[in-house]
Order: sequence, then C-alpha cells, then structure tokens
Amino acid sequence: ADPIKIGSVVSATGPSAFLGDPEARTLKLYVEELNKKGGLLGRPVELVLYDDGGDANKARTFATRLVEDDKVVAMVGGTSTGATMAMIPVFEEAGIPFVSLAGGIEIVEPVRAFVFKTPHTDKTACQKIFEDMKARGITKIGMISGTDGFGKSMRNQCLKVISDYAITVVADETYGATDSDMTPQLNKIKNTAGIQAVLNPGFGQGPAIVTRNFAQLGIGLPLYQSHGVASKSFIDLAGPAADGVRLPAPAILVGDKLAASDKQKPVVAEYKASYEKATGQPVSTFGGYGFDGIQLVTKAIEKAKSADPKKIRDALEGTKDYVGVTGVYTFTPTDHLGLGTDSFRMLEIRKGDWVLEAPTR
Amino acid sequence: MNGGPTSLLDVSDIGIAFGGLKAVDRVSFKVEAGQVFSIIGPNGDGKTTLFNLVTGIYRASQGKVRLAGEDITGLAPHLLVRRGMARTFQNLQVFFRMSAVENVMVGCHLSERTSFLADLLGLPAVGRQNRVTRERAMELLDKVGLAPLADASAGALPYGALKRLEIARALAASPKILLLDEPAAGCNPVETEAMDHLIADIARSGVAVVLIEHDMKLVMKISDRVLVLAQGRPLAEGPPRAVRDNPDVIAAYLGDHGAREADRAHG
Amino acid sequence: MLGKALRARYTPLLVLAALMVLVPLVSTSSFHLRVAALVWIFALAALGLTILMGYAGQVSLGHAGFLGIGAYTVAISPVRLGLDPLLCLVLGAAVAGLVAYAVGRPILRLKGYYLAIATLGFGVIVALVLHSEAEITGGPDGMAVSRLSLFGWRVAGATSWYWVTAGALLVGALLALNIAASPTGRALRALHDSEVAAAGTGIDVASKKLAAFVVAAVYAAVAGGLLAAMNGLITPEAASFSHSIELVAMVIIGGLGSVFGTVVGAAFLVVLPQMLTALQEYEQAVLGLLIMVFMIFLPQGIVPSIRAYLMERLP
Amino acid sequence: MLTVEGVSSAYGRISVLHEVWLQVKAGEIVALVGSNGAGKTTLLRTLSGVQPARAGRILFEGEPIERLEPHKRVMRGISQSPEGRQVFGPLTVEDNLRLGAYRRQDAGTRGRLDHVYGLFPVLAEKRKIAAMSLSGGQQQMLAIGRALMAAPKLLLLDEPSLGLAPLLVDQILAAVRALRAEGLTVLLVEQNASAALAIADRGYVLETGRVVMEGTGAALLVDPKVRAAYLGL
Amino acid sequence: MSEFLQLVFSGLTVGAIYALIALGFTLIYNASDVINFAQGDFVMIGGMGTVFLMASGLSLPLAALIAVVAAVGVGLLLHRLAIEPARGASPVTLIMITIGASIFIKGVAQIVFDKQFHSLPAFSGDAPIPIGGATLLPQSLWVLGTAIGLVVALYLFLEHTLVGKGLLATAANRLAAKLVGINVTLILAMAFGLSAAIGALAGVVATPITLTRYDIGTLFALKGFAAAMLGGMGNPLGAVVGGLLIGLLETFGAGYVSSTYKDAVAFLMILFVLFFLPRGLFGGRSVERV
Ligand SMILES: Nc1ncnc2c1ncn2[C@@H]1O[C@H](COP(=O)(O)OP(=O)(O)OP(=O)(O)O)[C@@H](O)[C@H]1O
Ligand SMILES: Nc1ncnc2c1ncn2[C@@H]1O[C@H](COP(=O)(O)OP(=O)(O)OP(=O)(O)O)[C@@H](O)[C@H]1O
Ligand SMILES: [Mg+2]
Ligand SMILES: [Mg+2]
Repeated sequence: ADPIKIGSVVSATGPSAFLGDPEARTLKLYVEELNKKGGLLGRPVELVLYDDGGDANKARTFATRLVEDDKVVAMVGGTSTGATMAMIPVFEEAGIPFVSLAGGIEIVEPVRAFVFKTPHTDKTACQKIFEDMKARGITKIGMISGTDGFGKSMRNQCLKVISDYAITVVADETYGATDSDMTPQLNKIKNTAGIQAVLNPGFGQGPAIVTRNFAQLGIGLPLYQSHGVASKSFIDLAGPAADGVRLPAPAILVGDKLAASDKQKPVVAEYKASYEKATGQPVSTFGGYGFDGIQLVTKAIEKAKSADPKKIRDALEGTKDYVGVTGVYTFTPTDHLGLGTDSFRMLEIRKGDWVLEAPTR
Repeated sequence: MNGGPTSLLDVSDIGIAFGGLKAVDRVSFKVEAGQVFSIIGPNGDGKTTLFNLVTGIYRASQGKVRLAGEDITGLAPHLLVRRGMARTFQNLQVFFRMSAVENVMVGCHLSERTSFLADLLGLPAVGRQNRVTRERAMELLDKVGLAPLADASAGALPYGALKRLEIARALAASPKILLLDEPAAGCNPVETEAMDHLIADIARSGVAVVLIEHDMKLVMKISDRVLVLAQGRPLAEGPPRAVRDNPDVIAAYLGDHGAREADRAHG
Repeated sequence: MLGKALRARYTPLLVLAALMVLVPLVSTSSFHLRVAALVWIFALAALGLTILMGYAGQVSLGHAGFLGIGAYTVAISPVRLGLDPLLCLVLGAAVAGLVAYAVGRPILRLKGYYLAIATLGFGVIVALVLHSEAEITGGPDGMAVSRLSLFGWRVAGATSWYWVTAGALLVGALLALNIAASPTGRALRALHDSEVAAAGTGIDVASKKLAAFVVAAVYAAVAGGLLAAMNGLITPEAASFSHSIELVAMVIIGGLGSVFGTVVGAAFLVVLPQMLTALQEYEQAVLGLLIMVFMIFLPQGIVPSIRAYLMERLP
Repeated sequence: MLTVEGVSSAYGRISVLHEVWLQVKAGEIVALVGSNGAGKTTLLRTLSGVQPARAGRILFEGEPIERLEPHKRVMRGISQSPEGRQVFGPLTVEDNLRLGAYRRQDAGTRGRLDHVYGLFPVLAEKRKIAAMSLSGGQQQMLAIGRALMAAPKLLLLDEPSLGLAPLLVDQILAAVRALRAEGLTVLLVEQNASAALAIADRGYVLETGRVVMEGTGAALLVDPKVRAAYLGL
Repeated sequence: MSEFLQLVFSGLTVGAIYALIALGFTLIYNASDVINFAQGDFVMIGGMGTVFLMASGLSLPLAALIAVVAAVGVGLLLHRLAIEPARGASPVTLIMITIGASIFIKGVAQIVFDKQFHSLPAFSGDAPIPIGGATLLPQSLWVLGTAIGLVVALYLFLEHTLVGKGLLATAANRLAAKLVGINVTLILAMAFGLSAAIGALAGVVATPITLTRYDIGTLFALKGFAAAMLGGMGNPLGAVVGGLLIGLLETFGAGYVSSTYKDAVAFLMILFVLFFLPRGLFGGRSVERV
C-alpha cells in the first residue's frame, strides 16, 4: 500500500543542533520501529525529514515542500520557536496537523486549529523553580540569561510569574549564545548585595560555562538551571562545578529513580533503552519531545483509522491521558499543550548524577 | 608676489620629509602656458616626490602651489584635475582590467555630462554620451599611436605602450598643465623620437608640460627650461644649454655619457 | 552571431526574463515557485554586492545587515507608524540608504581586508540590535509581518509572490546593467584597479565608493523587505554573519561583476541545498565540496568562465 | 651555454613568440633589441620558467630545462632582473638582497652583498628601508643587485637602465662588462640599443616574436636597418 | 579593585585564545595574501580530535599530539587538493575555496565526531588561583603561555630565518619570489601546515575553557580575524596584541557597559581604531608609491 507520509523539519545542524539532532534521531528510530511492527493502518510510514540549519526562512521553504511536494499528512518538528512560527501559516492554510517541538508559549496561545506542541512551556519551568526557591526561603535572586530564543523567552516568562512567589530579581545579566566566558557578568552578580540564589535560563554550552565560572568565582550560592540543560552532556561539560545545581526536568533524566508506581516509568525506560542502544548516546529531554510528538501523531492516526489530515487533527485534539516521556498529555480544543506543572520534577546534581526531588535544605 | 603677470604654475618653497630624510627641500619654480619645463636629477633625489606634492598625493610640510594664481596647496588630487592639472605616473597606474580605449574614456570623466540617476536609469543621453566619449578617446589613442590596440586589454599591452596610454588618459581631462613622469622610459630611440613629437605637439596647443626624464636627448631637445634637483634641493635652473654645461650638473648627474647624449640633441 | 549576443548589453536581461517565464510553465507547485522566488530575492540582494564588489572592488562582509534593516522596517513600521506595507518597502530602502551613507563615509576609507572587518562589524552590530531589542523586534524568535498590498492588490500565494519578486529582480538587474555601461560604471571599475589613477582623472573616489555602497544597501534592503513580506515573519537570522557570507559567495561563485552570474550564484546557493537534502547528513560536506570544485575549475565564477569558453570557440 | 631552439610562447590565445632560435655562449654578453611589444620580456620570462613555452627546447649547459620549475632554474645558475623591477615592497632593501641569494647561502653571500653595496652605495644607505619607498631608479638598482646576489652563471637583464640617471647607466654597463670579465654570461635586453650593442659581443634583433637579424655587436651597430629602426640615426 | 582584576584575568584568557587563532591567520596571509576561512576549523579539529582520542583511551598529551598532526594533515591536503590546483586564481577565488573548505570540514566533522558540545579536563586542575581578591584558572596560564610561546617562535621564524623571509616575499611578489628561486608551492604548503598546527594547538589548550563542537570554528574564525585586523594584518605581534585587546574589550564591555552589547562594544572600538590607523595598530603607515 501507499506509505503514510509524516513530515519533519528540525535544526539538525546549526546552533540548535544539540536539540535538533536527538529529535531527528528519535523520529527516524521510531518510524523505523513502527514499520518493523507493520506500520500504521496496514500501510508503511515514511518520514520526510529536512534540516533547516536553524534558519526560519529555510524552515518555511521546507514546510512548503512538505505540503506541496511531499504531500505529508502530518508534521512533527520545528526545533526553535522562530522556525515553528515561520512554518505555522503553511500548515494552518493547508489544514495539516503540526506538532511542534519548540518551547515558546505563543505557539499554542492563541490556540490554532492545527498546531499542537509537546515541550513544556518556559512558564511552567519558571513556576517549578520559584516554588522550590520559595520553599527554601529565597527572596532575592540574580538572573543571568542567554540571549538566544530559549533564554530570552524563559527570562520573560519568569519575570511575569515571579511576583506570585514574592521573589525579586536584584541583578539581571545576559550572555551571548556563543560566549565562552561569563565571569564579568557573574562577578557583577556576586557583588550585588543581598543576593540569595542565581537562576540561569539558557541552553547549549552557555549554562555549562556559567556553572564553571560560578564555581571559579567561589560564589557559593544555590544555582538554578533550566530544563534547557536537561541532558547528561551538561553534567559532563560543567564537570565537578555542576555539583549542587538544581533544575526542573522531565522524568526521562531519572527514569531508573522513579517510583515503581510512577505511570511514566515504563515508557521512559523503554525509550531510554532503545534510544541509547540505537545511537550510543545518552538520552536527553529534547529527543523525548520528538518521541512524544511522533507517538501522539501515530496514535491519532490509529484512532482516526484514517490518514486524512483533518481526521488526524480531530483525533489529536481528543488525546486524553497519553503517557509520554515528557509528561502526561490531555489536549482539549482550548489547550493544545496539555501538560501540567506536575510533569516537571525538581532535580539536583550530585556527584555527577541526577538526584530526584532533592529535599530542601 | 613680485607684481609680474601670474604664472600658470607657481611652486614656492615646497618641501616634505620622510622620517629624517628631506626628500624635497624648499623648491620653487614657475611654469608658463605652452612651455616645456623639465626636471632632472639623480635617482632618488626628489623628482617624483615633487610631483606628488604638486598634485596633492603627498601633503606638503611647507610651501605653496598656485595654479593660475589660485592657491591649490593640499587640494585633493581629483579636485586638481578639475582645475586643469593632469599627470602620469612613473610606476604605471593603469586600469589593468579595462581595455585601452576604456582607460582613456575614464580620463574623459570630467567632460561627461550625465548624472548618477541618468546612468542608473540608462537614459538615452547616457548612450549618446558614451558614443561621444568613445570617439574622443579614439582620437586621443590615435594621437599617441595606440589606435590599433584600442580594444586590447590594458593588462596585455607592452610596457612602452602603457606609458603612452597614460599620456592619452591624462590628455583626456583637457588639462592646462600636464605632468609627465619619465614618459620615455622603456622606449627605444626611435620611439623616444615619436614621444618627442608628441610632447612638442601638446605644448604647441598651449598646454604647459612639466617633464621628468632621464633621456637627455629628449630633455635637451624640447625643454624651454630645466630644473636640476639634487638631494631634494635645486642644483641649477635655466635653459637646457646652460644646465648641460654646468659642471656641478655634469658631476652630479650627467656624467660623460649624459653630456654626450645631451650634445647629440643639439647636433 | 552567438558571440555577438554574448557581448550585447541586455542579453543577460533577456535570458533572465525568458527563464522567469519558463519556470511557471514547467511547474506550478507552490514549493517550486517559492524556491524560485527566493532565488530572485537573494539574487536581488546579491546584485547590490555585485555593484559594490564586482564593479567598485569594495568588499562588504556585513551586507545582510542592510537586508535586515529593510526587512525589519517592513515588519515594524506598519505596526508602529501605521504605514502602508508598500510604503514601508520604500521606507526600508531609504533607511538602509541613509544608514549606509552614515556608516560608509568613515569606513570606506579602509581598504581590502580592513574594509571587510569594518563592514563585518557593522553587520554584527545590526544583528545584535535586532536580536536584543525584543520590545521592538520581537527578539530572537522574530516578529510577524503584515501582508504586502500593491495598489490595493493584496499579494498572497506563491504565484503572486513569484511574479512580484521576479519583477523586482528584473528592475534591479536592468539598473545594474545600466550602471555598468555608463560613465559611473567606468569610474567604479577604474577605482577598482587604481584609486590613485582614478583620482588622477578627476574621479571623486570617496563619493563614488559611497554611492556604490548606498546603492548596494538599497538593493539589499528591498530584497529584505520582500523576504519579510513574503514569509509573513522575520527573524534576526536574516541579518546574520553567515547570511552576509552567503551573499558574498553568490556573487563570487556566479562570477564577480557579472549580473547574470549573480543570479546563477544565488540559484546555486538556494537550489543546491534543496537538491542535496536526499544526502541527509552528508549534505553539508557535499555542499562544501561542490563550492570548492566549482571555484577550482571555474575560478572566474560560473558565468564569466563559461562565457570565456564560448567566446574562444565562437567566431 | 644557453641554446634556445624554436621556442614559442603565448598568453592565452595570443601567440607572442614564434619559434625563436638563439644562442648564448659562455662568457659572452649578448644583447637583445626590438621595439615595444616585440616579445623580449616574454622571452626572458620563458627562459626563467615563469612563462610556459608552448613549443621548442631550451638547453642550459647542454641539458634541457624547459620543463623545470623556476626555482630549479635558479639553482642551475640562471637569475633575472625583471622588467618593472618587481621588488619585495614591504621588505627592507637588505632583505630583498638576501632573498636574491635564497638558493646560494654560502660563505660568499656577505662578500656579494658588499659588492652590490659597492656598486650602488645608495642601497647601503637605505638598507633598513622598505623597498617600496625607494625611488624608481633606486628600485631598479635593487632589482639588479638582487639578481647579482644569486651569483648566477647566466644573468638575464630586462632593461636594466630603465629609469636610471645617465651617470648610472654608464656605471651599470661598466659593471656588466666587469662581471663578464669575471666569467659571468649575460643576456641583455635594452632599449638603449646603441649602448647595449657597444658592449655586447653579439646581438639579436627581435621583431613581433621572431629573430630577424643577428650578428656581432659592432656589425649590428653599423647595420643601416638597425640604425634606422632602433638607434634613431 | 578585585572586580577590575577579575575582568583583566578573564579578558586576557579569552583574548589569548583569539590571539592564537589570529596567529594562524597571519601565516597564511603572509604567504599568500589570502584569509583562510577554514582557520577556525583547524581549531575545532584540534579540540574535537583530542576529545575523541581521549575518549578512546589515549592520554591527553598523546591525544593532543595526534590531533595536531591530523590537523596539519588536513591543512596540507587543503593546500594540495584545493589551493594548489587553483594556482594563479585571484585572492577572492582562493578565499571562496577556503569558505567551501570550511563548510566541508564542518560537514565531515559532524559525521566523524558528533553534534554535541564537548570539553577536556583542565591540564593542571580546576582549582582557581586567588590573586588580589580575584581568581585565575590554571588553564588560563596554559593559554597565555602558549600564545606567548607561539608569537615568539613565529616572530623569530619570520624575521630571522631566510625561509621566513621567503614566506613574506612570496606574498609580496609571487613573480619575483619565483625569480629568486623560492619554491612557491612549498612555501604555501608550509604556511598551511604551520597554520593548521597553530590552530589545532589553540584548540587543544582552549577547549577546557571554551568547550568545543563541530561548528565552533565559525565563531573562532570571526573573532580571530577581527583580532588580526585590529593588530594589523600579517604582523604576529599585532595578532597577539589585537587578540588580547578584543578579549579585554569584551570583558570590560560586559562588566561595565552591557553584557548584551559587549560584542558591539568590541567592534565599535575596532572601527574607532581603524578610523585613525587604517592598517591596524601594527600595520604600519606605508604610503603607496606612485
Ligand atoms: N599578460 C599578457 N597577456 C596578453 N598579452 C600579453 C601579456 N603580456 C604581454 N603580452 C603581449 O605580448 C607581446 C610581447 O610583449 P613583451 O612584454 O614581451 O614585449 P617587449 O618586447 O618586452 O616590449 P617592451 O619593450 O615594451 O618591454 C605584446 O604584444 C603584448 O601585448
Ligand atoms: N613614502 C615614502 N616614504 C619614505 N621615503 C620616501 C617615500 N617617498 C619617497 N621617499 C624617498 O624620497 C627620496 C626621493 O624619491 P623620489 O621618488 O622623489 O625620487 P626621484 O627623484 O623620482 O628618483 P627616480 O629618478 O629614481 O625616480 C628617495 O630617497 C625615496 O627613498
Ligand atoms: Mg621618480
Ligand atoms: Mg619588455
């Protein structure tokens, strides 16, 4: 039978490659496995995957190509918010469901008929972090954010919700996505009176360098990172300096440490095993976004018993209690994200490993 | 200054130093329209530098240059051309990626009457102007004997031809005064003679010519006046014959050979 | 006959126009039309560089900065100033031209690589501003751009955009060809070879360079405006260093100073990556390899090298 | 010492040399005269290997060298003072001269340097100055001096007197004669044909890429055709 | 005061990295007038190569040595297969070839290595050295030391050996270089090989500080190029001073002006310097002779 074509555009190269690459690998891996199991609705599945190199303009072109040339029935991809926003009009106009892998809240707010997303929003991450800070009695923090899309957007979201927790930002610094030294900024933060903790919204290598410089300067305050560094490589890069860093992250990083009763435990364990076997690399949350994206779509196709884009969309919107590696999803016509704060776990890094739900000091 | 009629070119007390070296040191001279004024002197004694001072390529540390009575000291080179001063270069400065005729067409730049906007829009006037310019450039090439090579790339022309090409380009600006830096270098005696006629022609048309040259036959034959520079200072100035007979000049510059050559010019 | 055609001034324009008519006859897929429209847009931006680099011999490694200025003017001014998008396109060109004038005056005194680093710095600063001033520019994730309407006609759909961008490129190419064959063009090529001699013929070298720089900026700004309006979204990526390099690469690969070459160069760098996607992770390596191979075997660029080859073989 | 057998050369499609035949015997001064564009420079470039020969053979000391790279020819003992001086502009005068001896770093280098400084005292004065700030004539001296630094067996001089003051022209030609007395062989291209032929043992006349006449220097000097076409007499 | 000192330490460290990259540019530029856009990728090969060789069990010194040798091999191949065949082409064409090479090297690196960031352990531990209230990482001393060592070596090579002079002569006048017997091909190959070695060495010493990834070369090339230009192209001392200065400008910009606009601060200063010294700090003021 004709294959069912699912499209994807990710940033497999370029500055966001460490997000896009695991996404791409996961998508390929799962489509392969799906086909081994006989595909969907008795038809093979074909993944049409393009690399936008981090360029929104290219992403837009590939989106057109997926719709016009490849005639895909659904799309899973969009590594960055910018690329996702550039592609949305194409899929909206064509009426093809699009599950984005990017963090920005504007992707699903306002809700668009055909657009869904799998990652947590920055807002939930901020809330999780501030909850933890509040529990530890922290009221004055310094913030050092990356100026990339992720860092900027998270910084803004955090500033929006921070007052709910009676915490104030007394030092607000930034660094460029490719900087290799953040000592000057951290030095300023260090010298700000009354500071009790530091939060670093950012992804990529920046947070690792922040963490190292933080230790070098002997700042000695609690350091919070974001879900943007939720991969093993952060611990490797930051080295011993990572000890004591806290961050909100999905279950996937601590799969083996989850309680046996945890719903996510089996899903996470299975994904981790198969990904690490196939690629020889440790899992990251980013690959997990891709996993959830492709699962949501294939489940929707099965449920709709049709490869018609409209029907897939309707089935997607009807998703209820899908247990993924990132969290448990329930989409509604007014909620195309479908994740709650509880899908984030607070982790602390100790001796080079993630520790779950670290009790407050 | 002295109340007499103003000279076309009046250089007074000009000078410049590089590091400690006074390359040109308080040199003065005057050139009248239609005159051929030659500057000679040992290698490295400041002739080219003097040209560079007069034409605004170097900034003089002292002295003044007047053109037809107007003070032009320190004016940018392109403004000097507009006032009627054109030159050639000892180390060739040819537009190597253009054809011979295009080189001369660039020289006609000042007489071209189109605007940037017209050029952009490709108005018919531009086409007309191009034809006029080309014709004029061809005439000039013909005058220096390069008409057959008009469409050859300048990069492919032999050395001697390039010297003449530069003259044609300088003439294209319709200068009142023309400064030539060793135009006969690289020419054999026959070709030098053609150069001699060319320069004489130019002078006859009322253009003042200032000439730097080491070919004594040429210098002695066509110069009205000769200035000898030695170590940046004027060593002698006067009519060719007087300069040739000056023992200082013979000792510092001419030598036997030069003196002989100079004599041949006077037959 | 062919030899004569190769020399004629407007031949490139005719060939280009013929190509533009041909593409929609071959395919009406809006993907193909979009790719073609992108070729026209980037060719337009690169054409400015052809005038600046190819004619006048002055490099710019920050040209995407002007593209960004044009794009963001089109994105921002309808929101902030309530201007009509078409007017914004013009405004973008004007803003870019003014910025080029202000920036060009001091830096065009620099030569060669020093000019390269100065323009590069300019581009980096523009990209940084677009990136950082999130309240106005939307920051790294970019901002939405309202639809362009031409005299009441709302430009939408791949076909419309194809023709709008094609038209813009044709006009741009016509102007570039006009300059080449004019006194201004001769002056630019002259100062490319020798600034001293150019000044020695009365050319005001500084102002000619500045004019070329401003024109080049205007080309890029118009292209940027079209890009923003066509995508309906613009990100600071548009002004990035890598885009500046890409524009320079289009000019050189196609053939420095050749108008048609610039279009070929743009097509090379826009279409080739689309064709190489089948190679998956080998795409980058093969793209790099192809650039090298083309430059080694056609060192003058694609169009001039082929043209020279034909000229030698034709009467 | 040098035999050129039917050498042709071209720039792209434009043929410049058409089967040039000539010979330079050891210890001779041979002058090459011809008008602008005759191909004199091209011939010298072909001999040095910076311009490929399309056809023909070049024998140096009996061995074919037309396929050798330029630096190998220098190692065999051919050096050239090229047209247009071609000095290393940003390098100092002394560095320029030392580079002339790039392939001949031996005990004699110091002596040759002194010799060149003796020949052109102004270069010694300016030894620490960048070559590009020298005057035209000074650069010409530098180019000749640099060629001498290689202690060549065969010296190719392309218009050595170009741009030199009359006094120096005499000196250069005298120096060439002195070098010959020391056993050096010289192929001399000159526009100052009468002076060149006067010191040359033999001469060739090149016209549009072909040798059209040859003879002893004295014979050519009195040849009516040569006198009319190249000496202006 | 301690804040100031801290900024100086940071600036010098980052600056020394830029300086090392700028030195690599200097050599190839000196031999050929070409800016090698693949210079940053040599840095990447040094860093990534060492990371992956160490992962396969080699000791740091051995892994670094092999990585540097590999980079030299890449440099020589680049010259032999891409630059040499295009002999005689204009600098613009050659630069385009190096841009192609840079894309190619990145493309291959992402397959041979991977797309993740990697780090190396600091050579002499991570314990910061406290000085006057500020801290300095031992690795910074490694970087600074390497930069100083290489600039001295390069200076001696270019100014005091005939081959070094031959290299400068080749760029100054290719034709004349051939006429005095310089094997121009060999000189160019040497320049590429040495540049690659310098770049790779920079990658090895800098990776513990900057981290590395297959595409980090672009950024390094940009900063190194800026450093080389600020110092005055072709002058090794200029490269180092330029690099250190840009490093200091960036950190002081971040510390005292705005961390967002620190790159702008650095570039504005470069523009300012070039306005008064159009050939950089050490580029000389040579006047064109006409
Ligand atoms: N690079 C080049 N490309 C094409 N043609 C060239 C090139 N160089 C020289 N030519 C042509 O080759 C011919 C011989 O030139 P060459 O320089 O050898 O002459 P020459 O005898 O040395 O002249 P001159 O006395 O002016 O130095 C000339 O007709 C010239 O136009
Ligand atoms: N830009 C400069 N920097 C340093 N020295 C210079 C510069 N320009 C000229 N000189 C020096 O000034 C002196 C005069 O040079 P100039 O070129 O004027 O000599 P010239 O009389 O034209 O000699 P020639 O007859 O050899 O052309 C020379 O000693 C030269 O080295
Ligand atoms: Mg002179
Ligand atoms: Mg010649």
